[in-house]
Amino acid sequence: MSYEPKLVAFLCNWCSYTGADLAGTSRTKYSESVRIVRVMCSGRIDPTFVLKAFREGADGVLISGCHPGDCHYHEGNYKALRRYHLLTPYLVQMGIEPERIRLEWVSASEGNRFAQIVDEMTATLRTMGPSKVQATMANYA
Amino acid sequence: MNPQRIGVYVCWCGSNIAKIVDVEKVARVMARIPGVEVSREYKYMCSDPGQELIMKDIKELGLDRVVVASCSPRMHEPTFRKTLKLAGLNPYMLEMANIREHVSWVHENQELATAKAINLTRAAVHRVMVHAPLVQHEVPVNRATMVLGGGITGMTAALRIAGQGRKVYLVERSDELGGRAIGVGRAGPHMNSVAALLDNLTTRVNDSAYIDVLTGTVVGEVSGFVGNFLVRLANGTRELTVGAIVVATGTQPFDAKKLHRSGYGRFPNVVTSTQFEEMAASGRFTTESGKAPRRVAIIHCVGSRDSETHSYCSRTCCMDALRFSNILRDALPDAAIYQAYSDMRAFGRDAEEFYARTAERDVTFLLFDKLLPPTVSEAPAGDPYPLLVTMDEIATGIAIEVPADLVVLMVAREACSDAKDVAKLVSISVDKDGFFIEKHPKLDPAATTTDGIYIAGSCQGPKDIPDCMSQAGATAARVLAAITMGKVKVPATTATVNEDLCVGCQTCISVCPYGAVIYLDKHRVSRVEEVICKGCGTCAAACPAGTISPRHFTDNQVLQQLEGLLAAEEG
Amino acid sequence: MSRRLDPTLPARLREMGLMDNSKCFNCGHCTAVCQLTEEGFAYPRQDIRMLQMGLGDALTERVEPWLCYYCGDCTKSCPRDANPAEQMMALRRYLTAAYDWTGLAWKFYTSKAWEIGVLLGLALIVVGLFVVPHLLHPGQIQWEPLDGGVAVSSFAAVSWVHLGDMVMLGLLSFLLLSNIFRMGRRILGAARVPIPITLYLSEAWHLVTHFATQRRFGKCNDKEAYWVVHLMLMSGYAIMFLLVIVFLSSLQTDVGLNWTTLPGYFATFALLYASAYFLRGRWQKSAEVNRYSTFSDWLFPALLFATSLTGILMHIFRYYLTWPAGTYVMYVIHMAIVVPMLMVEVPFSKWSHLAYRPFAIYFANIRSKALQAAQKTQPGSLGVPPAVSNALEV
Amino acid sequence: MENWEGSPSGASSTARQSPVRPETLVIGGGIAGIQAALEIANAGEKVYLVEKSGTIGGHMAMFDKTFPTLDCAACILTPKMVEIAQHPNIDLLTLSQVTAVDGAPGNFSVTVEKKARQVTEADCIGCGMCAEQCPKSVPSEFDAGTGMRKAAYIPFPQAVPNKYLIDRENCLYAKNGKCKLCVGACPANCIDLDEEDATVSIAVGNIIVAVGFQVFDAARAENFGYGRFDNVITSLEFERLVNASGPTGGVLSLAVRDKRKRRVFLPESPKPEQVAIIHCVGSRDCNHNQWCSRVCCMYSLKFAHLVKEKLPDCEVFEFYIDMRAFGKGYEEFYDRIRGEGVHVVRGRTATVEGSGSKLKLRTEDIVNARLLEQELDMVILSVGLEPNAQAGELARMLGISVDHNKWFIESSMGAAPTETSNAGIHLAGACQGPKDIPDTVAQASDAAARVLRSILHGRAEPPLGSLLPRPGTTAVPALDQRSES
Repeated sequence: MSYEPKLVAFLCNWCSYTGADLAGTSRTKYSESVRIVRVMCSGRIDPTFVLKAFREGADGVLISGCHPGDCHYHEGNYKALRRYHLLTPYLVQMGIEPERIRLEWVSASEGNRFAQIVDEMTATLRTMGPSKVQATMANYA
Repeated sequence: MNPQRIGVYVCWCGSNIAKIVDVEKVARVMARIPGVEVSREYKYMCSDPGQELIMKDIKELGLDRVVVASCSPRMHEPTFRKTLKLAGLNPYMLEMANIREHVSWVHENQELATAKAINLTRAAVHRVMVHAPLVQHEVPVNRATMVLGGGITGMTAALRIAGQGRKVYLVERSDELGGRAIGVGRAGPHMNSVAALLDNLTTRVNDSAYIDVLTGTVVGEVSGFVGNFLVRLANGTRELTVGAIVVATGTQPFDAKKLHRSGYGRFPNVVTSTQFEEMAASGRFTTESGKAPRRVAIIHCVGSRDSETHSYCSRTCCMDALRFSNILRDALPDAAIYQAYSDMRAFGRDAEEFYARTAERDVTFLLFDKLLPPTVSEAPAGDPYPLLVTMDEIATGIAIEVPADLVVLMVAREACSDAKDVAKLVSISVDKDGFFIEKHPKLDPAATTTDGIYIAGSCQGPKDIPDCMSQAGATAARVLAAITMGKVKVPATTATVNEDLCVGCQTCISVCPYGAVIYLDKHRVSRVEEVICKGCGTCAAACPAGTISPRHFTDNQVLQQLEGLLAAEEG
Repeated sequence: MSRRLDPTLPARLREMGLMDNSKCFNCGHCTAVCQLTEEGFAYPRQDIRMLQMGLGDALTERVEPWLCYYCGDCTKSCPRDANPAEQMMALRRYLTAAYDWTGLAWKFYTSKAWEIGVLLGLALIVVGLFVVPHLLHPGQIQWEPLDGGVAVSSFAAVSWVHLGDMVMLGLLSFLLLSNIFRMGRRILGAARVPIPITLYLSEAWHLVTHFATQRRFGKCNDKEAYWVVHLMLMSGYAIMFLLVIVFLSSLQTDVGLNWTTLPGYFATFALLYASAYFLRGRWQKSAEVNRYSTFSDWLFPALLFATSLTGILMHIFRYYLTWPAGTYVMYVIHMAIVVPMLMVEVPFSKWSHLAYRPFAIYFANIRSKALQAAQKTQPGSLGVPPAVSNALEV
Repeated sequence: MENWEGSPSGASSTARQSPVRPETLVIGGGIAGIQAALEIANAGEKVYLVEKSGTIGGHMAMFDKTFPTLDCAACILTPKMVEIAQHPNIDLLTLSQVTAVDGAPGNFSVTVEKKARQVTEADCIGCGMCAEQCPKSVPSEFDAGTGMRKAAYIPFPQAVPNKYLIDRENCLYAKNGKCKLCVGACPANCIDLDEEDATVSIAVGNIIVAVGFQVFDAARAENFGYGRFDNVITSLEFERLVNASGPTGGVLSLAVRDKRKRRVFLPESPKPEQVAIIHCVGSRDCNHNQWCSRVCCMYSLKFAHLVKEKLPDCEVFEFYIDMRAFGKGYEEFYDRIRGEGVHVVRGRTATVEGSGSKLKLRTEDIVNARLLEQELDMVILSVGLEPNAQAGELARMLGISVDHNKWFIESSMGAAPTETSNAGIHLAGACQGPKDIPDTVAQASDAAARVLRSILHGRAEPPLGSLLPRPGTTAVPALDQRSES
């Protein structure tokens, strides 16, 4: 069986998670690699969640929230954006390629878009091969 | 730690899930996880027999946690929480794994789909292990209400709310009720008598035994939260306790002096729409020289739709200008009446028809580009008329000058100069133009992000009388609902601070969009006003010490979920 | 240079029979439906706006009102029922009056009394001119029929009639051309650039063809029939004009038919048919153009019809009944209709449109070409009116 | 004795004294009806929400984004729809219509005709097997005809109730007694093709009319060629075409003809390169509707933005008479669109003609006094709003008034927009005249407030209109307010 990457997706409850549900109700097919974690707001996503995901063996992490201006809590998604920019260089230092983490806006009506993003990212991860970081991080611990 | 007793229930959803996911296998794998007491699959978990099954297990096997692997929690979480509740379990001891929308409906490879379903369900099991029972608090609601602003909007809101046991304090800064509507004779395409409406409202407000009219009064300070606000009036010591506050402070007219080109303040025969209303009320239309005007030019968008003053449209001026034309035509059958406009915004019911009928009364319309508004200047000596309005008439492409002996400026309506102070007072926010920001521009135009504080009328953005009254009524609906319920529910999934660990850095306070976190100087720690918190968890993500976290979405719960999600394949 | 608005203009046009000028809210629908609107000549929307605003002065610089042939498409589909076509008709009346230095056109359009009065006055003079000399010098009239004819010249000497024709021709030409000159001055003046003399000549040919054929007419929707009749009318005029002015001696012989008879018949038929056609149209209000008819709209075809009719009767009396008395009387009546008609209609009223239209096109094209030339030499130097990008398609 | 306002005397003491039932009927399940129902239900009072079609959501559910904030309509509407479905105080009657109303304010007895869904709501699990098997496909109302649906269908994925239904007009079994494929396919066997329509009668104290609007039939304005040219589309069709859940998954592409010569929109079809948006189609036009439809200018600007967003190289034209951007943030939105390179042209389009594969329209650009003959491959007609077809009949049934255009009219023009001449009947939303979403929502909540008051006081609130003098007398020719009721 070919290598199947593990992609963890943190989705906000109001837009992206609903969008993923819509992909389901409209039977849009996408890669099995993605495993979804629901949070109330993308602003809730703590850097440690991302690190934990990599440490537990995720090959990639997708963070997704409402489009700018649509945030159910006004500006949580902007906070997520800021943290994303702070986090990525740090991850790179730890030997995690920037392609392994991605921030995307997916609205509740963009089921297709969600599926498309997942497939794109899976393809990238497949070409990159498994993340070595699990081992590295183990040393840190 | 006490051994947990978890029940796992995997749903077939007919063939919707079972067709792709090997539900038996999922159930089998879950059964092996320590702490899982029972793991079953069933055709329709959401159906009554399905729910019966869960309740039976809870009672007979003494389950303390439940995982349902079926459809999206957005569909059936309320259903199964109810199930737990009925079985005497705290509803928050439930976790759902979404193996329909996120697995069977989007994947085709049965093997991979099953593996994923197992991961998701295991994640749910791991998560539910660290779930804690939550209780939904309720706070009592004070039945009194304060309405800020005694214009048509404020009075309407007061009248809609006030009644037996529902006191309303109507606070008006000036000494009389009526606000901007005072002196306005008629309004709208049907020339309704505003005076009559005002008189009707004022009488009813003054007569009402349930409305306490406080004119000449300013609010000094507001503290508290939804259902229980404490209002200190600036004048003297009086304090009001209210459950809700309706802000209806309206607008103020734009000062045309700020626009040199308008000629206002420089030429006596240039008047604002406000002054024209007074003329109309007096019924005497005269120029400075005391004669009746023979050529009147009405200029639209003075201070509106203009980058150097206000970029927004004041919404009501176009209809006012048309109304003015009719008033003038009634009074001065032979006068030439010009309207310099940029877009004729006659959008209300019967407004377009009113525009057409006005045109038929020999009113001449002149079109200008909003970037090149008309200029009012003094006519050269010897001209029969004292003023000249010059503009590029873009419908003819001709630069024209309009001799006039009376110029009426349709001045913008702008947020009151002290709008920001009012906003701070009740902790709501203002937009770039100083208008109060509603909770949601589409679906919640009368509420604000601060529970218990409502906005109505033009203080939220310029409006005509019917729209103001609608919004006033909208605020009343919320207030009445809260009062009849007697209490407001506080969501259980709010954030809490572990005050022992809090270092008092106040990062949480800076990131909270609702100002729900307060700082206790005495203890040097933050504390969450649960009544205000919406449980978004932004604070938790920001807290450097990891001491603040939203219930039901704690770091631990998410981390546990991740471990389950990514645990190595088995069986 | 900016223009002043004149609030009295709409009222003045209403005096000239315009129903209502207030309904238009200036959406441009009319211009876009018009089949004749073309690059550089967009109408009627802008002209109506200028009318509403009271830019009469600027209007006299516009040729567009003359480019409209009243097919009525704009009026049929106007979203405000503002009747743009009628506004353009009113503007043509206004311009006719504006270009007329005598002020008579204005009088005729605004007062029936004036128009009828002048017609009757002229008629009396004509009658007088025929009757008075014979009262002073009786016995010259020959009451006996000749063989196959009537001695018309004994009643009205060809030389005298010819002289009268010449005088009238001169007078009419002077009035019409002086007004058209004023029109040209306004239109070409608006270009505010020097007009090369050569243009006047190079464009002259179009003037002739347009005058003869009014061919832009044909571009209107379903107006072909209308246009053919107009063409008929024009040919009728032309032939009669030649016969009366150049070949009067052959036309007015005392005995027998001659070569002038056939063209004469055709011309007469053409005029009779055309005038009848227009009268019928106005009566039935069939086409848009006929929905509103002012007095002057009626008068012209009516007089034309009467002219042809009396001409025919005289002809019958003269050659087929050889009845001198009848012939002479009918001759006078005929003249008493045709002379006033021409005097009033040609320079001041309906008929002048036939001259104004081709001249408007002529001037417009000269102006366009002049502006184009100027643009080449100093680009972007042009103010009002907006630069016309190309000449009217012909 | 005090009256409902607690004033010792005054006009309002004329208030009707009949006791008021606590239940409320809301007619119409669009955003107005939803808002009103929730406001009342959240105050703990019982609401019957009657909706003609198979789902609530109304027109708003069809929209892609909403102006001027451009937040997606579904994201903000569907949570409210779900709230309706799960609300303990709300009885939702879909496929239902009010057929008779008797009684007085405070105590109406209402008869409702409930068309058979032929799918047992309680048992349907929304799996869609029935639709998969159903052999009959027809144009989807929800997709404004741009896509197809089966005779067994669910209007759209987030429909509420989230249950399938069988449309008897097109069901083969209903036609010729054969087929029944859906019955076999249903895993929950909840399909009953012989289910009969039912008549429900309910007793309520107040009625809120929120039946909304219908759009102008673009085919009536022949000069724009709707129906003659495939790529002349209406605003509703466009909303579906750019919607991620629409027939093309949000890909804006040109219409093509399929094997069966039907007009279809496919994501892979060629994309438009020039698009024109024509304002005031059927509005501000004495040949059709004289009134201004209030929302078209803004949604047209929104369209321009959406086209640019999807196809940045596409040339977009807006043809308008007056740009009516009057609401909060609207003018700024207008400025923004003009900054996005959209050709915003002042001038009413006269005709749209076909020229080969392209379309060609004629408009005067009045600011430059030039005739534009623009080549295009897609024309969007911003059709106006019209009163709901049933408005007149409903008004007669309820004994309230509509104006000469068939819009419901309030008892006091320009004062209290929710009040009718009948103290127990209230207006909400676009059925009282075109409105955008915020204005609709505000009015719906206002209506709810009046209902709550009347319940609280056990008495119907006297219409403000009855306390005001007639509309002012002035030399301006009074608008025709002949009410037909």
